[in-house]
Amino acid sequence: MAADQFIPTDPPEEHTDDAAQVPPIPAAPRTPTGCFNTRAIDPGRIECLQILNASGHIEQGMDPGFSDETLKDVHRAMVLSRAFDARMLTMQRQGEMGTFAPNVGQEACMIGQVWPLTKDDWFAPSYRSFGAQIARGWPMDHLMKLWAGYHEGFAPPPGVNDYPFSIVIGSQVPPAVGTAMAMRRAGRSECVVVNFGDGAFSQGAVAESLNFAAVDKAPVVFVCENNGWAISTPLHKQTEVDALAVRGLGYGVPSIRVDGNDILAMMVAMRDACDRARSGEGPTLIEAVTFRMSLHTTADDPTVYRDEAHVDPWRKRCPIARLETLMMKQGAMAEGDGEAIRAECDQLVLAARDTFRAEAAAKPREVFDHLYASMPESLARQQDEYFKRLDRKGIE
Amino acid sequence: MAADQFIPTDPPEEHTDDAAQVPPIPAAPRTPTGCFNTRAIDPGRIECLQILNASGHIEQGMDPGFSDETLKDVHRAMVLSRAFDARMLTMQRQGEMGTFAPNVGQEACMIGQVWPLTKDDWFAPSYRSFGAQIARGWPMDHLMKLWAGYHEGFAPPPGVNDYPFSIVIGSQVPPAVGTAMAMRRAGRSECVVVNFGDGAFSQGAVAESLNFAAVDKAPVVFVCENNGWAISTPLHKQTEVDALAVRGLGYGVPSIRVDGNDILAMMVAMRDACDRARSGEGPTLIEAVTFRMSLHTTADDPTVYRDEAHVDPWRKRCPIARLETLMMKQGAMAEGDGEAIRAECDQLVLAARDTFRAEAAAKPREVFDHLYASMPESLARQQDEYFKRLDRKGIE
Amino acid sequence: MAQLTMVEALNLALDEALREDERVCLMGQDIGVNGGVFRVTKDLQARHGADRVMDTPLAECGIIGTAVGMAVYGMRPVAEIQFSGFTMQAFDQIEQNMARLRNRTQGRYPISMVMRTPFGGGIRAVEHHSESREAYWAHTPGLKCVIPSGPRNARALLRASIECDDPVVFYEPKAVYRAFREEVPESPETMELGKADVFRTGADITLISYGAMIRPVREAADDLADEYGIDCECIDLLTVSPIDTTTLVESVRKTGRCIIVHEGHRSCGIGAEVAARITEDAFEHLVAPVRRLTGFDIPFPYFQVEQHALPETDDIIAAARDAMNWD
Amino acid sequence: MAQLTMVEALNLALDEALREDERVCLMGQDIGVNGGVFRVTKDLQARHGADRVMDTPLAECGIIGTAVGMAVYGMRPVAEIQFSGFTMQAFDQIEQNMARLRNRTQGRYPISMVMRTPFGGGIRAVEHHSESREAYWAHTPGLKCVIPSGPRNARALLRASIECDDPVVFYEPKAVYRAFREEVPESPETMELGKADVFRTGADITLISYGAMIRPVREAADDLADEYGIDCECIDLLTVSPIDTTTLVESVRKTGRCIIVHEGHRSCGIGAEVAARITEDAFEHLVAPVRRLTGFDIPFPYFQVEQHALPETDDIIAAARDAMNWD
Ligand SMILES: Cc1ncc(C[n+]2csc(CCOP(=O)(O)OP(=O)(O)O)c2C)c(N)n1
Ligand SMILES: Cc1ncc(C[n+]2csc(CCOP(=O)(O)OP(=O)(O)O)c2C)c(N)n1
Ligand SMILES: [Mg+2]
Ligand SMILES: [Mg+2]
Repeated sequence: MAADQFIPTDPPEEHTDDAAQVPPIPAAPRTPTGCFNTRAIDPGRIECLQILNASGHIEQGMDPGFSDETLKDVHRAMVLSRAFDARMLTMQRQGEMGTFAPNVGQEACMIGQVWPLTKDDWFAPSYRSFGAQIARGWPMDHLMKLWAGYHEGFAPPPGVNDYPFSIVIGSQVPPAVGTAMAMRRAGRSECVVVNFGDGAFSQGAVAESLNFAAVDKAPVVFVCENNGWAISTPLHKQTEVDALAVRGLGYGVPSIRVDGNDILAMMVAMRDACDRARSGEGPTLIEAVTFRMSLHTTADDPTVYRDEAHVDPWRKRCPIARLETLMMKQGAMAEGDGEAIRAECDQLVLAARDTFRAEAAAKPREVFDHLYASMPESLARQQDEYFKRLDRKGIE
Repeated sequence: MAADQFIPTDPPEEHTDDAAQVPPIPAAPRTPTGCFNTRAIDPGRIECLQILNASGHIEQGMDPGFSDETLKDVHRAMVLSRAFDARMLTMQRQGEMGTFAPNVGQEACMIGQVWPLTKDDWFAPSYRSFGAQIARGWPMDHLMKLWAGYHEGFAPPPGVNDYPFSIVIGSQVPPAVGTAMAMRRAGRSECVVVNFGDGAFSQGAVAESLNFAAVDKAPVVFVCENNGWAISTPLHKQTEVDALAVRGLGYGVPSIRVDGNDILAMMVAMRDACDRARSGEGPTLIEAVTFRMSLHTTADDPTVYRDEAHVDPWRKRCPIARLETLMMKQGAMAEGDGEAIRAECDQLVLAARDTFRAEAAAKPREVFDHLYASMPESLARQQDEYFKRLDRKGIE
Repeated sequence: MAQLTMVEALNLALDEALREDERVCLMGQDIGVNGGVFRVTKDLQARHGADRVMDTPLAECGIIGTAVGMAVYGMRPVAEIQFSGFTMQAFDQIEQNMARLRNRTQGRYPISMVMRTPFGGGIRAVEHHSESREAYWAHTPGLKCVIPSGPRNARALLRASIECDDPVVFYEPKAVYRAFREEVPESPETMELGKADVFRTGADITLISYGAMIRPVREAADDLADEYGIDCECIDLLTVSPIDTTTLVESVRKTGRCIIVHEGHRSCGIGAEVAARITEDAFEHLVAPVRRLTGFDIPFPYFQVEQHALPETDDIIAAARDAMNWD
Repeated sequence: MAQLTMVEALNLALDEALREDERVCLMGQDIGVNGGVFRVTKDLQARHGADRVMDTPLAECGIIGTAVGMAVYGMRPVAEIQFSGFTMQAFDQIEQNMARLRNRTQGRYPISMVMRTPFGGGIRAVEHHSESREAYWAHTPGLKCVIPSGPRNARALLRASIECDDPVVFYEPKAVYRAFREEVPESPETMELGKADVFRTGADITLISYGAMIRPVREAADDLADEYGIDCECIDLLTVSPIDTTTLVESVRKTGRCIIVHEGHRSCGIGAEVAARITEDAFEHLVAPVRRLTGFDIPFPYFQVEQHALPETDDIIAAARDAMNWD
């Protein structure tokens, strides 16, 4: 007997015999067409935010009214991120860096997500978030140490509250929620922003985190940077849903999609989400839709698995160019300013490289130093053994 | 600056400058009221199914037309489950059983979820699903062995395809999906039903499973038996959402709520979901809304954490009584039949207990037997040591 | 002074910590109104509020992961995992963050947290409820693993673990939870972590153990003295990671013989490590090889047959007599 | 005969298995079009289809859990975890189902599956990409853990692991992936699991190792013979769980001295187990305690300083000379 044999012909009756305390289980609407013929939820109903459209114009009536100074700040941060990115690729190719994960094209997500944060707030980045890390106060030479395999690079610099980035996909998310839970208990109006990718969203730990944040009303903003790819895995192999934001709703976390190449939309959405968090309204999920323009990492060769044709349309959506169009139009930028800022940022990156080169030094004798607050005796014995080894090899 | 300062005053323009291949990111509807002022998804839109209402009447126009024989079968299975339940509690109190988890009140979920399954299909139960296990062909004496701490009890009986129940919450779900993935690859039209609780739905493994099933179009039906409690944790501390079914949609799994105390609704929903699975349409999530009437387990004392007042309204919703009302009305049952069936079921359980008592025997010499297909030499040496120990203690 | 069970002593330690240090908070499944399935957190939510004694959703990875994040912010969370078998669900957060975040941040974020969880067999529980996997923690750099054996040291060690600036896996031998009562002083007590306790001195053989196995070891030592004139030195490790090698080696240098007794699986277990260390450092004093009397390399047997898979008093006696006759 | 790298040899073994046994399937992140991040599964999806060589979502617990379920149905899945550091995400499914479901069902559902994953340091990778946690698997009853050391045995052992009726953790020493080429015969080859390989016989001292450490051990043995006249017997464990105790003990009974070399952490590591077993079974033949030359009990250091945290040839030489002078 098929499902449609029991299609109701009339609207169902209301029940009147349930006690008041019985949860409203068989509430309307009941399906008129069998159980599964309709998807009850239409992902299109997830709200989407774009303010600055792909041609650099503000959608009618949506101008958030950011000052020229603000636009200049975020613009410069985006340009700096891209300059760092390019230099790191070169340094990697020249053998000066380990594996590196570029974020070119994702600068609006990067900068927009940390823009509303104060020093007291926290940011938990993933490995591709270095643009945001720079904006949060991580010196570029410090980040170079990190990518070049020096332990010091992972220590948050003085005055910066943030987590170091997470290498294990998704593993930064539960601690980020925990930090937010601690903030709420401390009664401070601070918040945490945690970044993860479309691939990372498949990790059960991320789902658990949404749930913990929701039930605790933790002041955390989840930023899922959906760049369409997880190494070679395109979104449609990663998940059946089109909008990852839908997932937040399954855990009671208000969720929204944002055009991740639109810095204004990112700033506005993030500011609202952070305000919500700070005022005790709990977590928010922001799906920032963007695109991974370049390699997954320098160890990756995307030509093996994706067609450049997929990338091309996104070139037109460059978040920096889009912002520049707006700034030119509203006079926040003049002809030639772009070049000047780029040159200046390149210089900053080169200066950071010089500092990095001058300072970075392998410290093999420190690898036991930071594991425990006080080193257990048996570990100290291993350290002795290790030091003797270094002595024998003539290593400082 | 607050969110509402950028409320658009006009409907947004359509963009025309995006290349065709650009994913439809900033698609309408954009919010007219700030980012987060509306919950985009209304959990009420999840479909809900009830056929047999709490007074035992079929909702107008929804009669699935099950034959008297079918109703008698499922009724009997429900009564048998309850008889087993009661006897197990007694046996536990008398020291003959280990910790036991009653399912009284959840019989419609239990029986309804396995009713559409054939011998070739698979069922992956949780620890509270013994009613379903009996219906699937697990002899009751076998289940008694299981609960009494004998290894044999966990081995699926010959001819039964199922998983033994899972003690670790949620851990049965990924393998159940894997079995469904294997079925699809084998080209068989079989399906898997996997059962888990409202608490279990907080496990990341369950979220990962929904995603794997969706992308693989695996023939699996997820049954989340939402009985309102996970030990002492009520649903509202477990999650912020009212309808757990919403969660499935975040992974692209069609989802529905069903009145879990309505055997007809369970049968219909499960049959449809299994049909979907068998015909290649992929997974379905069914949230069966019911109530844990009794103890979490015999190790639990619910008076510590919940008010009997929460339980009372549910007494009226007894799934067996509700079905009996219908059966009486439609002549599938006559005055006195209920008593007779209950007595018969009690006898069956007592007979099973006798078999259990006659057969159950601790076999300490077998604990090494089934770990590996062929026992490694070093393990055999440990077994020798263990046998010598038993010899010394005079244990067979 | 009060005569307390281990459960009561742990409850006392938690209550004290909550009272004395506002950074301390508890989290776990059913630890609030219900007081935990073993009642270790009984009444603490009523006393300290639901924000400090939190019932969490049913997700261990979420529990440990968020506890780490609270510790990063400066709190001192004590997270309960209902049974040690379910720590597997949190393994990623334990290994990747709890154990390593301090090291990763070069000491910037100490992870001062405790993961409490009942372990071991002997209570006729179902599968996954009798695990003894302390060797996993001992093999995970960055963690400490502390195992009390009675009410008094349970209370003192738990306080010390909460005060410790490093992450501690506090492994509670559930077979001891209500097995006996012991005098526990009124005023707060702590004990140094990482120090073994020589609770009986002797000349002939060293018996090393911890947790619920201390009882049969003690009984065996008594019987061995009374019936066979074998004089045992008995050591309770109390911390299985880091191991107090010095105390162990000193003892075996004196006795020349050693048995290590534990419930956990043998291969790569604590016994392997203890045997290796003692052999390394006391080789010339050893009269017989260190003997391991441990759980076998099989899943913990179901409760009808679990008893004899655990080392019992007579097994220890037999092993000690064997060791005395070794040649 | 072809000269293959280990990556190519593994690819060959997988291709053969897919061709010869329709129950075999592969699953993992990026193993399809991309051929895996190390290219071990290169071209296999094109050859065998996306249903048999599956790209999975980014969730290790999901990968191992669903692979178990496929094995239950009678398939023989070979699941790749991209780096062994990420097996932590799947620990629950490994310990609770992969290792135990056969036992739980009294043999009714054998779990014939392989979890392949690259392990170890030496390739200048970032944190969590150089883990050596074979001791976790050795401490988990129900698993086997196989570790090849060169292209030829990698191919033979992988075939044997896929054919094995028990779950195998196949731990691939990624430092060896492209380190050298070796003759690999045309026709399929397998090797017995659980058998160590005495690849050099000698009278003075036994060097035990596995994986990427075999190279420095071999070099050290050569140098020790040439420069110091020390005659090493060298053993490649190949299977670290179960350990081939018999072969080890036989050797040490002959040589009286032993060093075990591995990358993994020391405490409760494979070295502890090997040392304990050898001491138990060859005590009277031991001239010196078994020496452990292993990774330290710290997270694997970042790549600027990783090199000296790994045992190198000269460290093995120094340890062997020490052992020869032991008193
Ligand atoms: C737990 C875990 N599994 C696998 C990996 C290997 N890995 C590194 S990056 C990556 C893809 C991540 O994709 P996504 O989350 O979308 O972030 P994106 O790289 O696009 O920024 C994978 C699989 C990892 N680092 N951690
Ligand atoms: C991974 C794991 N964590 C904790 C437990 C302990 N435990 C057993 S049953 C249970 C509650 C389960 O609730 P739910 O999933 O709603 O199922 P129900 O008991 O209501 O049928 C808990 C926490 C467990 N068995 N496994
Ligand atoms: Mg991505
Ligand atoms: Mg429940």
